[in-house]
Order: sequence, then structure tokens, then C-alpha cells
Amino acid sequence: MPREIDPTINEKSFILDALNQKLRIDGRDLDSFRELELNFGDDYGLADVQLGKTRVLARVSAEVVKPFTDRPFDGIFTITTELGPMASPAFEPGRQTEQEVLLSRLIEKAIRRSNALDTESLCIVAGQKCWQIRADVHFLSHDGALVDASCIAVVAALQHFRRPDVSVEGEKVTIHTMTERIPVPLSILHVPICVTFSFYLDGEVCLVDATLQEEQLRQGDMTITLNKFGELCQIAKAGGLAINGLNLLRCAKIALVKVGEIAATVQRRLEEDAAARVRRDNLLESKADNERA
Amino acid sequence: MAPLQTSQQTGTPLSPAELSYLHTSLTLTPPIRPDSRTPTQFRPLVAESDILPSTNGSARMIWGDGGECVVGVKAEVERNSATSVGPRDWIEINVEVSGQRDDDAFLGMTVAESLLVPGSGVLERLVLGERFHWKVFVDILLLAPPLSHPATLLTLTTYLALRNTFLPKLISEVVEDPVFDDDWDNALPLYPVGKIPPPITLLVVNVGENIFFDPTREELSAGDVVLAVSICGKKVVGVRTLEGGSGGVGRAVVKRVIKESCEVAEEVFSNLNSVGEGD
Amino acid sequence: MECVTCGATFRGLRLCHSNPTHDTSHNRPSSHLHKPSSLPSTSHSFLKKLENVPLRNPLTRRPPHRRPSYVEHGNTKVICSVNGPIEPRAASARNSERATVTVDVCFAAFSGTDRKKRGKSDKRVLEMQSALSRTFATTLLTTLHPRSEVHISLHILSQDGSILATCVNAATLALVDAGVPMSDYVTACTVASYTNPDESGEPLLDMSSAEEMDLPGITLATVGRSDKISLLQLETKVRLERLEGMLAVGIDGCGKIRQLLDGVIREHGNKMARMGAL
Amino acid sequence: MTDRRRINGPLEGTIPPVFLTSSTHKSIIKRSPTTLRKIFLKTGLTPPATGSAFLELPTPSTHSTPTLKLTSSVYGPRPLPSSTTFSSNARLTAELKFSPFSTPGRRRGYIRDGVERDLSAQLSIALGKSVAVGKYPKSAIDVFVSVLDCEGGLGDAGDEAGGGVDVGLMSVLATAISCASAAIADAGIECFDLVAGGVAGLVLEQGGVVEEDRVEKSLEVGQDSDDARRGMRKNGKVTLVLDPSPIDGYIILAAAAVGYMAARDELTLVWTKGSMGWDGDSTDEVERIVDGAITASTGVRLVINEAVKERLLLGLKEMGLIRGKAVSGDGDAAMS
Amino acid sequence: MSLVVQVRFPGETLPPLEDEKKNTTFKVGPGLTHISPSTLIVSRAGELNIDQRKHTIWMESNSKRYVASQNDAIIATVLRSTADSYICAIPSSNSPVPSASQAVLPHLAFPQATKKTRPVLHQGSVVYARISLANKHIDPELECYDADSGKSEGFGELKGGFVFGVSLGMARRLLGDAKKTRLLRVRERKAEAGRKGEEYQDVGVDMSSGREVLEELGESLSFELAVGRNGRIWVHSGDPKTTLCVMRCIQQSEFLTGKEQRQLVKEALKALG
Repeated sequence: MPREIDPTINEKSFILDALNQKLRIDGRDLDSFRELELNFGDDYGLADVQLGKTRVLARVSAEVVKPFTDRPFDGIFTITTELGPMASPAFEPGRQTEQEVLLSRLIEKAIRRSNALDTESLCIVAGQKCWQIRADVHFLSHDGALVDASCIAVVAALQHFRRPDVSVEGEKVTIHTMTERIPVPLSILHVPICVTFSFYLDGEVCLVDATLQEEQLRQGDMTITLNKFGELCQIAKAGGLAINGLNLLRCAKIALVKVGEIAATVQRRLEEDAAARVRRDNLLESKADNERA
Repeated sequence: MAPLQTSQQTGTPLSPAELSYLHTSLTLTPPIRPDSRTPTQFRPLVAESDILPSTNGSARMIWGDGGECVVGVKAEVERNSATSVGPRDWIEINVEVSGQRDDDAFLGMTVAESLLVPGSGVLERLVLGERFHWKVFVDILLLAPPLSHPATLLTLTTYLALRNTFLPKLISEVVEDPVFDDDWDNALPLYPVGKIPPPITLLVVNVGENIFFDPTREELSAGDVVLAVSICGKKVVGVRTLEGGSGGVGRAVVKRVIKESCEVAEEVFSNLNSVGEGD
Repeated sequence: MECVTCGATFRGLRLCHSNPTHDTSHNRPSSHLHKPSSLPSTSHSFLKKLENVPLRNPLTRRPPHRRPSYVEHGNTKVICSVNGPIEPRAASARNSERATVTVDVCFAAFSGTDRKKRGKSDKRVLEMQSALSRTFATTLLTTLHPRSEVHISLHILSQDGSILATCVNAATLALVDAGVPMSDYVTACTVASYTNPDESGEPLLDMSSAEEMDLPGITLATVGRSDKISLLQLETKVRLERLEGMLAVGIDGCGKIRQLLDGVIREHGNKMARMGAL
Repeated sequence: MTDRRRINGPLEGTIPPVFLTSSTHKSIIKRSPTTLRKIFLKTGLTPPATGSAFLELPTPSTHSTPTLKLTSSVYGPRPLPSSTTFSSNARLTAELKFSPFSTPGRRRGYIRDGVERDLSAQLSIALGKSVAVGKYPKSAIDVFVSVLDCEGGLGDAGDEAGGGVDVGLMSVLATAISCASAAIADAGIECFDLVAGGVAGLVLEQGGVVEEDRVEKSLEVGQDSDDARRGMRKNGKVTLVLDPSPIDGYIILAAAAVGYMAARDELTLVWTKGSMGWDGDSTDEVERIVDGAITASTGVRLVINEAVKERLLLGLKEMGLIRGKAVSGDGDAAMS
Repeated sequence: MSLVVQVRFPGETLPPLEDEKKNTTFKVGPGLTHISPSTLIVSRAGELNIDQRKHTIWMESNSKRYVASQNDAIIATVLRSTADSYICAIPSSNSPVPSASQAVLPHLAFPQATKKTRPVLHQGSVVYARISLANKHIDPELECYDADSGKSEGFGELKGGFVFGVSLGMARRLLGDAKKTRLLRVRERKAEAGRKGEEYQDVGVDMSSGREVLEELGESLSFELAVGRNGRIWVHSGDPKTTLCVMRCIQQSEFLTGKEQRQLVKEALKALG
């Protein structure tokens, strides 16, 4: 069975020594993220997030289903995650580990329970038909900060996604194909972003966006989810090192800054992608014209 | 097997010398039990009822040896369905032993069999008009499995919980959808006084010529046969053989066990019924 | 058992070591928040009558291990028993440097308004278990018992909000009683952020389930006198500015609970000492 | 959680044809209350097992007769796995399983449910007390019983809604005990005595003989059967029926299954259902019904003896220890 | 001038070897399968190397997974101690989560070790060791002394410092293995140039040893360094900043030519101040 090897004594003491001098192995500042690379697929709703060596892919898809009987006016939104051996040899396929459960719970709380997606807008015919939006998160490479990366991937994919347009006439529901009518974006109420803090040296040092090696050595961690309006969506500090209340508040303030930066990057990439799409469509059109001529 | 685990997982088995000593002292006339009880004496226990506000009836019992059992009874309104296999499904019993994956089938079956014995009249009280009925869930939680077999503890707690189970009074007509009286003071008991009470199960072990009630784990392993006798009012409603003991038993002994059980049960019933009338 | 902090109050709180013997008092001042009236229990007249009737011989002493603790926060009732340090039951729980803390949380099927069986693999239960075990793993002096396991078993008999907080308090009580070495008490409470129509919000201590449904709130646990926060959970949307106020009230509340726990433990300890059990 | 190692059939879509047989037209075997059904028992049918047996009840007369069919195989004594602690006695485990096709209508899954676990536990109790476990230290004896057909229903699902106690499970357990006993004897494991299972029930009697027609009539009335029965309880007397079968159509007030060691006159298992005390004292009635079950098991014991003996003689003959045709027929035993 | 690198893929059959003399026997190295009488099939993708003088032929490729082979010096991590030996992990790849194979390091496999004087290693200690036994049926065995002299010769526990991973090819280059292939390649180029009647010119790549980074770093910084063939490198210096600088330079230099490597180091040193 492949197992994660614990860091060696040398690595442990070196990393902690370096942290004591405010140095990180990869040369970053204590409170800076690795370079965020965000790419979109050709199809709508595919976001590929790279945070250093961590790589997460999120795919959003939609289908028409019957709503839950207890919530006839709401659409359905699900997020699925699976930590497979693709991300790290330490993960086994099929078995749900505690890490995976916590991860999926966190993403669920950060995005779904904070109502980032307006589920009421997904309703087509009350109690009869609604959209089910499904976000599948695939972990391609694991080098720490899985929660942060997957949260970015999901919110980016949700914003990128376009669902087919629907028209309702009485009882008759028509779903228009993508070519027939311009597909419509989802109604996103706010964009939650997760920032995970790792605590070292009895709370003296707190890191943002820890790598896997740093995660293995941390004494405690806390994930704060915020949107750029300064609304807390979720805080999860499940045990670990006890932290002074003031330090916690400081972390929250750092998180707010980071969330602003990340949200801006996501927004910029979305705009760039949209512009590229327009260019491509124009190109295709002109080609088609040529052929006709 | 499941019942074996609950009774024997704690502690190591007795050595042959201990076993032989125990067997000898238990076969004496009069017998000597390791804790100097008389053959029909129970170990001390603390009981309380109606401890949980969100249940229709509940009880908690604590044995001297650390065993603790909580029973909660909840009733829900259910529509009579064609596919349902009949009123036997109207009472569902679940035994959950703390720290064990599966629920205990053997204990559950013992309770279910004696509870659903034909002619007890409980099922008739669950009918709500023509289309609905109560579905009663009896959830038995063994918080800390006692050092001995939990059957006695479990059924005594269940008895107490069921005796204190109340169902809201139906105020609608037979053909209508059920509507209930909001006042809990008007709620009807599931087991009214004067009707056949819920059953209890007594664990009896036989060693040679002697019969012991409420045996400890040690006594169980020294005995010949362990019987669980379920008694409802004055009637025997079920006998089962349990794991433990080392050999067969003559039919005369079975008869004696049952006879004495009936006598002891009467005393237990009166003691249990005094719970709740104390203050 | 009442403590007032910025107008925030605990519900009737009952902590005991083994057998509940006295009645619960509801000291909550009448507030604008109502308890759910749909609960059939609220009008149950004999709701709080508790009887201890020894059947035959009342003189009983439990074996020193496995003495459960019982904690009530209003209608939330939790029983906790601690087993350990013991030989690890699973090979994965064996660590050559420290004891591992394992937690089992079990929601009784009858604990909620509707009967519901929660499986062992329920994500919420797993999350609670992991949060509790990580909270206590750092507070217990686990290095004193290498290659062993401390098993905490929690049973939720009745749910009415603040479940995780009640579990933390029950586990602390049971751990102290079991004699597992720990650096300090871990105590927990919940705080809700309430906004008046005139925008003057004030945090409310100790949420019931109806309040949990409608108000954003945090669960937090602090470690002893240091007032450092070891567990913090927020699951509903709230303005960042409100966090500070909630934390302040919560830390204060945890301190109050610590005093209450301390009182119960001291009383129990004195009783034990009088009985000659120490 | 489904068993992923097996290739299960489609969840829905294939419904086995349900023929109108026992459920609507109960073929009632007219036999007197004290007559046992014919038993077919043959040992040594599973070559890889140390001992095995097959039991069929009753011996089928026509093609569609609902029967109770069981196979049992015994493995051991074999060494305990190294992970287990020392045991001075052999550890006997018994496992009873219903085949997916054993019950009519819906197919059973492979998941062990409460009924199977309960019956398995009782089976191991009944057998454990007869085997000389002290002779085989550090070893394990595993008994597997699989039920191939159970007389068109277990009867535990309450198909007699207002009726009495169901005996389906009891007769499954009793026959499983007998069958496993024969397999243990076939395996050559040392025993104190062979356990035979027997079932007896108390039914309402009218005029000395149990009239099948009347019982059927009350069943047809359906809803009123409960009242009818209660009414009858006042006038009718209760009679003891040996070896009742769920398809016989009795309304059984109480029933008992026993595991009985005939040579030692000792019981290894007592299981009763239904409340006793219709006819006077509760204790007397328990005794009466248990005695009835013992009588039934004594009859079964004869069959076990015969089956084991024939197999034994066959073996001896093969080894050349005895000559001539000591074995008659094809080596199976039947009893009437 | 074109760089002709002979890249071959698994399954390809090699053309018959051009041989100067008849009847010479070639030694077949890793990555090739020999089917008698004289067919060679590639079993690992990579660059084909033929040494006509030593009569050897092998495939050169870079990978992340280390397979133990005798006499390799490696850096291993102690997992636990048993009655007479330490169980070690030989980590190999430089992916975020290193995979590892297990090896046995006997307690007495240290210079002048007796039962009483053996060094005590704890879980997570790092050792520089030589593989004394590599066999596909059992776990490899390690030794912490030189086979010839019996002295430590640098083997033993590595205290302090930092351990990081590089690719196996990089580790081999740092250990100077590249020299062999480099010489081969230069010889080939010269021969080819001679055939075409041109003058041979070094384009800078051929003569790169692949370890200029170390040479350059060693000139201005003082640090200790151990390279394991399993792709782990241990660096130690008095100052974490220096250690980190060395680490980053090595990690970044993998795909750089000699000149670029020197440039990289110079810039890093400037940043370090």
C-alpha cells in the first residue's frame, strides 16, 4: 500500500528553522499565494486551476430533473469530489478517507450552503422540472491547499458555465440547443473564496497556501471562506493548535485581502476567455462566409 | 456470533480452576453466588423514565456493573399501504450496541418476538381510522455494554419506556385524515393500565440442580444452559436458548426454570411499576 | 446556573458525572425567540420529572473506568463515556510516539423531532468526530501514553442546538473524570449574531435549534485559562465585522462554562474523597 | 452497499414468473396431527467438505409440492488462523444462509440480514453443546447450512396477518439442526450425542380432529379470522400438532422448536413463540409443547441414524471391511 | 549543425550493429532486450548509446522512480528499528509526494560498529548509504561504510541540512555520469564531421558536464552536499538562506546548458547578497 512518508527529521527542523526566520522553502512571503494559473476549456464550465504544483479541474454540467418534493421551487446543485491516486499515490481509489470527507464538507459549506448559486433561478416548472447543476471536482496533482484550489476551480467553472436556454409555454417546456439560442449564464449571487491558514511554532507563524510538505508539518489549520463584499461564508478550525482570538481576527483580515486578489484574477481570466471566444466565433463566421462564397 | 460478542468481549475467559470453583459453589445446596445474592435476587440498578422530551416515551437504566441502556420510543403516522406486510411492521425494534458496527440481531429478535406475540392487543391500539396507523419505533441504545449479558437490562428498560409511552389522542373521524389533540395531558398510553402489559425477558442460568436469575458473566460461563424467558403478564410468551453454558439440560429443568421465572417476573413487574410513582 | 454576558444567557445547563439527580431549571429570560412549538415535548407535562428508583439495593459503585458524563444544554442532552488509555483496537490507531484520540459520535435515532437513523458514514457525523478528536488530541498530554488509544464515545440523546459545543463539554468532563492527563479544560459554546430591526446587533449566547435555523452563529471552544481558540466553526453567512463581537462573547461564555465544569468536578472530587475513593 | 465482487442482475426489470401455486391453492397434506412428514436425508454429497448432508422435507410426491431443502457442509477440525488467541476448545461456528432463490417472489440479496444472523446464532448454540469441543484444542469447526427452498415462504413476513405464530423459521431451524448434525456425524467429529431438531405447535381443535376445511374457511373469511379465532378460543380446545408446516394452514397459537439429544435425554436448544397458558397453567403448556417437539425430534433422529449408518456401511464396504450387500437401495434413508 | 539524438521507443528492433571487427561481443545494458542470436529490442524509451571501444550498448533515459542496484550511493530515510536492523525507505521521485521502496540497514553496517557502539538512528533520520545487496526477490540491503576501506568515507547519518528531490537523470549528472555519454557523443560528432569533411565545432551543449551549477556555487558559497542516486540531495550550510539558494539553483538548472547554469548561479548569488 503506498503511504505518505512523513517528512524526515532534517526537513522538519530545517523548515521550522527557516519559518522562524520568516523564510519559506519556495521563497514566498509567509502570506502570499503561489502563482495562480486559471485556464478554461473549449466547452463552457471547465476550469483548470494550478496553484504551484497543485492542479485541480472542475467541470460543471447541467441536466433537467424533477426537483425534490420538499423544495419544489428550487433547482438542485451538487458538488462531487474524489481524491484518487491521480493526485497522489497516497490516495487509494474507492475508499472514502477522513481527509476526503472533510474536504468535500468544506467545499460544500463554502459554496453550496453559502448560496453562491441561486438555486431558485434553476426552477423551470415548479415541482415538475428544474435544472440540476453538478460540479465535478477532479484532483490532478496534490501539493497542498486542495481546498483553496478546488474552491477557486468550482466558482470559476460556475461563472464560466452557460446552460441552454429554456422557454416555457403553459405546460410545454422547450430546451433550446446552444446554436438555436445563446446559452445563458448561471445566476451567481456571490463568489466565495477559501483561504487556508497553517499555524506553526505555537501560533507565532501563520502561513497562507501551504505546500504539501508544509501541511504535513503544521500544528493547526483554519479555513476561512469569504467573498469580496466582506461576508464570511464559513470558518472551519477543527481542533489543532489553539490560537489567540486576536490572531484569528488578523487572519480574517489577511483573508479578505487575498480573496479580493483572487476574485480579481478569476474575473480577469473570465473576461479574457470571453474576449477570446468572441474573436474565435468571428473567425469561424468569416470562414463560413468564405466557404459559401 | 453477535450475542457472544456483547457478553464475552469484555474480560478474559475464566481459567479451568476458577470455573471449577465457581461450578462447585453454585451447585451447593443452598448455592453460594460470587456476589452473595440469593438465586432469585437481581443486581442493584438505577432507573428513570421520561428523560427525553422529543420522544413519546423513554427510559434509562444503569446497572451496578457499568451497563447503561437508554430506550426511546417514537411514533409516526403512516399510511396503510397495500405492499406493507401487515401490522407486524407497525412496531420496529432496533438495538444498537455502542462501539459495535452491526445492530444486535439476536437481542432485537428476542424483544420483537415477545412484543409482537399474537393477542397482546397492542397492534389494535395503533390503528388510526381506515387509512392510517401509528408506526412505533423502539430504539434501544446500549451505551456501555454491561459485563454480563445485556438481555435483562435491555428488556427491563424497554418495558419501562413502553409503559411510559403516550400517543396523542385522535380527535378526527375514522374516514378522515388523522388530526390529534394538542394537549399532552389527554394523550393515551400505549399500554393502558389493566390491559396486557409489555413483556419482559428474564435471563436464567441453570447449574446442576440450581437456577439463578440475573446471572453475571462468570455464572453464565459456569452454567449448563442459559435460557431467556419472556413473560407478559402471567403468560410465558417465548423461550430462547442463549450462548453460554456447557451442555444440554433435562426437560424437568426447563419446566422448573419456567415455573420460577413466572414467580420472579411478578415481583419484577411490581417493582418496575413502582418506578415513577415514587415521587 | 445563570451567567449574564452582554445580555447573553445560557439555557438551563446541567452537568453531572453519572446520575442526574436534580431537576433542570430553565433560566432563560423571555426573549423574542421562541422555542419550536411543533415539538410535542414542549407541552409534555411530566417532561422534567426525573426519578431515581433503585430497584433492590441502592448501594452501588461503578467500576472506575467507563463512568459516563452527562451534559444538558437546555434540551440538548449528551452522554459521553471515555475509555482509555487502552490498547489500540485498530492497528491504524497505534502511534509509537503518542496516544491517538478516537471519537465515536452517535445520534440516537429518537434524538430529533422526526425519527431518523444516521449512519456511521454520515458526512456530518464524520466531520464532528474529526473535529472533536483533533481538538482533544492537542489538549490531552498524549505523549505520556504512547502506543495507546483514548476512546471517547458520545451519544446524543436529544438535539436542540449547540450539539458540537455540548459534545465538547461532555467529553471534557468525562476525560477529567477518567483521569486522562490534559493541559487544561476545553470548553465550548455557541454564539449567534442577532440584528435588531434598528441595526443594533448584539450577540446571543447558546443557540437553540430554532435559533440555529434562523441566525448566523459560531461554535467555538477555548482551552482553559489561556482563552485560546482551539475550535471555531461558522456555517452561515455573516458580515466579517461581526466576528469580533461574537468571538468576544464566545470566549467569555466558554470561560463561564469552564467555571461551571470546574465546580461540578470539584464537588464530585470532594464527594469521592469523602467516600474514601481517592 | 451491494456486493461489488458479484455480478448482480439488473436491479429492476426482470421479474421471475410467479405461478399460481401454493398461495392461492393450498395443497393441504392430510396427515394426522401426530404424523411427521417424510424426510429424505443423504450424507456425503459435497466431496470437498469434511462432512456434508442434504435434507428434503417432505419427500416430494408430485412435481409442484413445496418442499424444504437444505444442504449442510462441515469443514474441520482445522487449525485456527494464527491471528487468533489460544483456545483450549475447538471453536464451532455455524452459518445459515438462504439462497437468493429460496423464497418465492422477490429474490433475496446476498446481504446477511437479522433473520439469518439470528438463526445462525441459534444453530451454533444447538450444535455446540453436542460436539466434544474439548477434544480439538486450537482448532475451528465450521458448519455451513444453505437453505435451497423453503416451502414457498418463510412465513415470517406475516402472510397470515391476523393469524397466529408462524412456524416457518422454526421448521427451517429444526431441519437445519438435523441436517447439520448428520453432516457432523458424516465428518467423523467426536460428539457426545447427535442433536435432532423438532417442532411442535398448539392449534385450535374442534371435535377431536383438526379439520383442515374449517381452518381454511376461517382463512378465507380473512379479516374476521382474528375475531373468529378469538371466539373459537373460548369454545375450542387446543391440540398439539407435531411438525407443523406453514403450508398446512393451521392457525398456530404457540410453537416450540427444540434441539434434542435423544440418547442423553437432554435439550440443547429451546425456542418457543406465542403466548402460552390458553389451557390452564402457562408452565404446563410450555411443558406440553416442548414434549411434543421432543417427540418430533426423536422421530427425526431415527432418520439421521439410518442415513449415517448407510453411508458408514457403504464406506466400510468400499474399504473391503465387510462383504455382501449390507446396503439396500441407493443409500438414502426415508421414513414414513 | 543538427543535433542527431537517436531516440528509440519500446518495441523497436535495432538495426544490426555496425562493427569494425567481426566477432566482438557487446555488453547489453539497461533498456534493451536481447533475443538470440543477434536481435536487440528496445524496452525503454530513450536515447541509444553505443560505446564501440568498450563494446557496450544501452538506453539512456531519465525517470523518477529509482530501482535499487548494487553499489549505488543513495540517501535513505529511517522508518523504524527492528531487533537487528533499521528499516529504511528509499524515496525516489521529486513529485510532491515521494514514492518509496523499502530497504534494510543492519545495525552493524556502520564503520567499527558493535552492538554497544552502533549509532542510534531515530524515525525520520536521513542516512547516506551504499546499496550492498540488490536482488529482485528481497528488499535491498544497505551499508554505511566503504566496501574496500571499511571506513565511513562520508557514509552515515546526515545531520541537519535539508533534503530535496531531483530527477534521477539530474542526480546522475551531478554525480558526474554525464561525462561518459558526453565523451561518446563528442567522439561520434567528430567521426561524423570527419566523414563529411567538415571541421568539428562544439556548440556548447556537447561539452556541458551538467554540473556547472555545483562548480559555480562551490566557488562562492560554503556548503556540504550529498547526492543520492535515488534522486535525493542533501544540502547543509550554516545559514538557511544559503541552503535554500543552493537548493533552488540545483532544481532550476535541470534543463539549462552549462553557460546558462553559470548565469543562473550568478544571479542567485547577487540576490542573496
